[in-house]
Amino acid sequence: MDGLFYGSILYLVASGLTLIFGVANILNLAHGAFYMLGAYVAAILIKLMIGTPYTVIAFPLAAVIVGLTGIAIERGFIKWIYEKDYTYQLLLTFGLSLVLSDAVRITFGTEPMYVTKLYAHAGAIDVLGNPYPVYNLIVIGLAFLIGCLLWLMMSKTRVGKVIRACALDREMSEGIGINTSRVFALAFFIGTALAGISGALVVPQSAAMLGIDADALIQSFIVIVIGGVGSMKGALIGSLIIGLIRAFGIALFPEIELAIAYLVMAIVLLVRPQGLFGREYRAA
Amino acid sequence: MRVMSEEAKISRRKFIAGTVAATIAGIVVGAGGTYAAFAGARAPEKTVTTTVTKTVTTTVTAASPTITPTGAIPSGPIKLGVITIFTGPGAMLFDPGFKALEIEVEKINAQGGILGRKIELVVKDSGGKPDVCVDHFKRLVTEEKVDYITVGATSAEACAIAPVVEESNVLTIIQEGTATKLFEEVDTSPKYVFRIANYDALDAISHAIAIHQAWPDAKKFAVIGADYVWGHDEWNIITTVLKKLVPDMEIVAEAWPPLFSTDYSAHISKVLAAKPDVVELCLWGGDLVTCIKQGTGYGLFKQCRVSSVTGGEYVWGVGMECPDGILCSTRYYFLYPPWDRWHINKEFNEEFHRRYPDVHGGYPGFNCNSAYTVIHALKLAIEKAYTMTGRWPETEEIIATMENLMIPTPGGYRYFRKEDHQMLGYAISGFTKVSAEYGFAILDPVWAVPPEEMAPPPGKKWKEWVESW
Amino acid sequence: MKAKIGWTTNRLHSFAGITISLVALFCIPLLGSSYYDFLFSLALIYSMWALGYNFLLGYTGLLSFGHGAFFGLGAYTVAILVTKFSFKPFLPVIGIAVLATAFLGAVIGYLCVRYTEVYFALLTLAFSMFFYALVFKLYYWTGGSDGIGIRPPDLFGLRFSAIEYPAHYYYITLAFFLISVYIGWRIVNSPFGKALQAIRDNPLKAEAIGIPVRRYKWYAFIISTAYSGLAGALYAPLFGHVVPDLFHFLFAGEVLFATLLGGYTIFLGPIVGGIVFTVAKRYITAVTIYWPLVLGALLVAVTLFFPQGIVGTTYSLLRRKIGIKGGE
Amino acid sequence: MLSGVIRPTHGKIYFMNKDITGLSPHKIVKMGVTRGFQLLCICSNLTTLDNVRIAILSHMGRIGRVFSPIDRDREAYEKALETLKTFGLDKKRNLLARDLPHGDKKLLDVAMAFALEPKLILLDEPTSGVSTSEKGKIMGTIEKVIREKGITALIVEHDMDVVFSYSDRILVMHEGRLIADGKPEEIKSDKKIESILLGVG
Repeated sequence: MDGLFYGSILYLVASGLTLIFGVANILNLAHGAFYMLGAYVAAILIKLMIGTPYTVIAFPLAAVIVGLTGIAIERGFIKWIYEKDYTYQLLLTFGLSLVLSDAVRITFGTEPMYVTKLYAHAGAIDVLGNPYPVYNLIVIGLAFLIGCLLWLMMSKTRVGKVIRACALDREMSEGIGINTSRVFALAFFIGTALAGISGALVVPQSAAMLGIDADALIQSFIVIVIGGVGSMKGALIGSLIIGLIRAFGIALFPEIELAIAYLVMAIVLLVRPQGLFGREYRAA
Repeated sequence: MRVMSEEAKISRRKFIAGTVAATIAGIVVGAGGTYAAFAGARAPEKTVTTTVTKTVTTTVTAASPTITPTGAIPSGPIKLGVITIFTGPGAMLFDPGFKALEIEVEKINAQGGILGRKIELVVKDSGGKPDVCVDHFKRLVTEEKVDYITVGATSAEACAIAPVVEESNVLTIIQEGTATKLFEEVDTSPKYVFRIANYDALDAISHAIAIHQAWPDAKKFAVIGADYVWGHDEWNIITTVLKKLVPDMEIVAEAWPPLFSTDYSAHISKVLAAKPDVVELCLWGGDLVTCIKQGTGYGLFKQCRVSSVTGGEYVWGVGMECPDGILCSTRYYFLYPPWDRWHINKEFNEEFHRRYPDVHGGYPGFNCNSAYTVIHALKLAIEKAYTMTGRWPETEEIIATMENLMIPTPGGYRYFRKEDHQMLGYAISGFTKVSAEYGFAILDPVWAVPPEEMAPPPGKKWKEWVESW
Repeated sequence: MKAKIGWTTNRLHSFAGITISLVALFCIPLLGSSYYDFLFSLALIYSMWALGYNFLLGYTGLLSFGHGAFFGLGAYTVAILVTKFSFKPFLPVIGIAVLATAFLGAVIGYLCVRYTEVYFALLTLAFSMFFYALVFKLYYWTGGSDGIGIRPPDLFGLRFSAIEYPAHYYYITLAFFLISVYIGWRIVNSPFGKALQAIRDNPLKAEAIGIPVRRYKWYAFIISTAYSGLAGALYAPLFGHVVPDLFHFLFAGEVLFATLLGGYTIFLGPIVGGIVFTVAKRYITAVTIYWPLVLGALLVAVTLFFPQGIVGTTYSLLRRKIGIKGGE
Repeated sequence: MLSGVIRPTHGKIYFMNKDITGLSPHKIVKMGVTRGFQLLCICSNLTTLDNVRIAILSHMGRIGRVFSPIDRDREAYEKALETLKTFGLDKKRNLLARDLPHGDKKLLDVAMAFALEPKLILLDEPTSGVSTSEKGKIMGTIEKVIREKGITALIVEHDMDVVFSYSDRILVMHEGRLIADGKPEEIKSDKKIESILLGVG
């Protein structure tokens, strides 16, 4: 149960990261910063709306705002380096992550932002004789729902097909008249919005604070590597695995819980670099 | 051992009585004039723009300085180097402290500065990184030629910088940097290094005593602690002390989340499964807030008693939902000594609240008290040394004066111990109780442990001392 | 300019360039500021680090996020030897640190070089974070998050301290720096160095002309980790304190930045990049509290507008203006 | 598959009576099998000279020298120059390979294969992407060198003009099967093959 909640949040962050990688072939090192931005924006919005029935809107709104920032960043910077060497892509997003997270600090200050009421008002229910927070259940449900929606969108709709076509072969898709540039922007919107909403969902039970970006980024790296870089299904399984490793690690071998996750990541990369659900890895 | 533990079991009432005496003494001295000068409220000034090098130059020439200088005083401002943390997660701890420092510097400058010299702050951000901190220190000493330095530092930074300080002969006052090993191992006979905040061992020892006093029947203890040196050290000291006080105590569970985690559910579950009497939350900042929030969801506070070694000001973040009855300790508490009995504290809080109603819950935290103490300790020491030398005192003379100097701070009287340059102050403990007036949980009742009760004697390591009880 | 020996027309230029930069480097302590001695010692250390790093990035085309770990390993080896074992002779301490790092580099590298591009980057990241977690946890040996404070080791009985006699330390660093540059230059211009460049340009072709690609990548990895270890080993006494942050992949980002800033396609690039990066970073952090923003923006600007880095861009300009020939 | 880049799923490969199945590419090169590529395959950021020189050094077993400057190896230099001369590239030896015209790049690719002094050379469409006028020049150069040195060359080619004008023996493959094996004249006159060739192109 504990692992499930952590895994849900992780799934949302990681699926955004993996979507962007799958479509645009960019490993977005600024993803953690978008997650942090989502947390801060949500904290502000919830504070403004708290007590009104509109509070619920704060979450999707935060996601949209982060997504729009994502598009702006993509159009402004990342767009120019799709054709370039992967070195530049990593460096650019690395630089962007520094800029973004510092911009968050300058805009929102160094104090953590707390949101009260929401988490406590959701209350707790009894699970096997132990109380379990309802809010966690809501988040798990929501992550599941978003996961389903993503899957539906990717497999059933025209947009999804276009996105998948782009992911498979960029030049070919251009050849058959798809505006890949627009598709990439869309991928960035969805991807960063996913980071944004996961940041937002963390706020009521935690806080929007500086420093959560690096952790989110590296955890989702582990997830997508285990699941397979670029695979949405992989992100789901990967986050579940990490959630479980963490829950059991804390209970059974707390001393090396952190190291275990990295070790699993390294082993998966060594044994099966394409991840559990990734596309075939080509050793160039 | 028996003797000390008898002494250690001081009743809550005795603590309060002790502090009342101290505060009354404080008021007498305080009324003596040092602080009368800024009794009148001033209109809040605009924050100095946080740019490159912050130069605080307030041109208001207000009330006359306390001492009129007659001897040789260098012209030009005093350059005080400030290395503190504005970026990264550590910023939440030190940014409010810097604001408090700015307020006090403005105030002192408005009164004509120290012996007529204005104070100019040369500010650097270390981001909590020891290498950057050391780098800034060297630059401040050799390039920018500052007179004195204060460092708002993490433990790692303090340990990294102390040896450098001792070799560069510049008076340096460390605000927090509360690693126990700083004066126990790294810098055993400090000359130029002073430290303001009660260090970790004092926090932990006083907190352990408070836990035992509050819940003498508790035998089974568990911890959720931040997984870095500080968390492990605190818990180690707390349990060592508790073992002395409750010989048949046992540690039933330990959970160590990394710093800045956002999810504590697995840790809380693990600890609850062990059915402890008391759960210690060795966390600070947003971590503590998050853990308390999630603990509520998991029924942590219904199933066992909870304490936190740093609690005090961080429970503000939980707002009105904070459970009552968490035993919190802290190095300085904004309501203690009570405002009606210790007007420095009232002044300090009101000024801070007026200027920064949104920063850090609107009231100063322990680092703000440290920052206040830095500048006033410097001022008092320089002025006192001046009365003896008749000229601007050398650094060594200031240091000699500062050792054993009694300094009135918002948190009551504090003094530097001559032997290890560690300032000793009251440790505050109390139970949380939500307050509609403030909009968050305050400590009520709140009491203080005087340093004599919890500080190892100079030159003695905490472990030897506690073992000798 | 050193890189262009071989073209007789440019011999003079190269000779002048080398002489000027050597004289400049020797003269830094004459500025009389112990801060500059310190700063440039650090700059040279970063230079060495970047130079070694470039064996992978520039010459073999592999981007590693794990070189912080090797830097940290060098630094921690020195710190642990000096504090825990009281083993203080300077040169052996540095030597052991380099060997230890190269050994670990050989093990990690053996596992990593089978992969390319993003997978290689991610794998090195995973290993470096694994070591980060270990260093964080092995409190007894590493001091956990507080790190280890070290007193500087001895050199030929000469006690030096990074604070009191920074000029000594500067010259020691400079000596190591010059040796590293010389060795690096020899390697780059050797058949092996060319083979690495062939691997970077076209691994398929390299294999087709009989170069054992994976083994050579592995060698390059080991060389670059040895350089990282040396840089780390020299870093520890300079600061007198080491912390686990050195192992973090964000720290490895600094060497990546430095290498790119100088220009990774040219031998001289990372050397200049290391110096410029260090001085610029220290300057920026000293003058503004918005330094992450400024540094990030700088990185973005370099990536977008000067992908060839300082040296690369200068070369292109020179080539266009006065017709200096030759690349690499 | 022959050169070892792709491992065969089944079957065995023999070269000069030795089983080379599954050997790594650089070992196969040591045995005297080299290849040129269909798509351009040169090291574009090295000079033309260095491209050939590393191939020569690799063949001489000196590529692993870590510490001696490449310029000091006169022998390798002379050999490289000689190879470049053979292919008419010696004038352009200090240009970066990426700055060469396309035809020269193809030649350089083949030159690198030759520098290894192979017994068998595999060339995959050596003239792909080259204008018709240049094709003759490239093939002419290649043929001249092969015949001079007595190297066996296995060339895969779709361009029938090229195939018929330069080959000694032609193997025709269709849909993965070998359908004919013979001298150019025999193949040319075979009606069945002609229909397939015309049909398939």
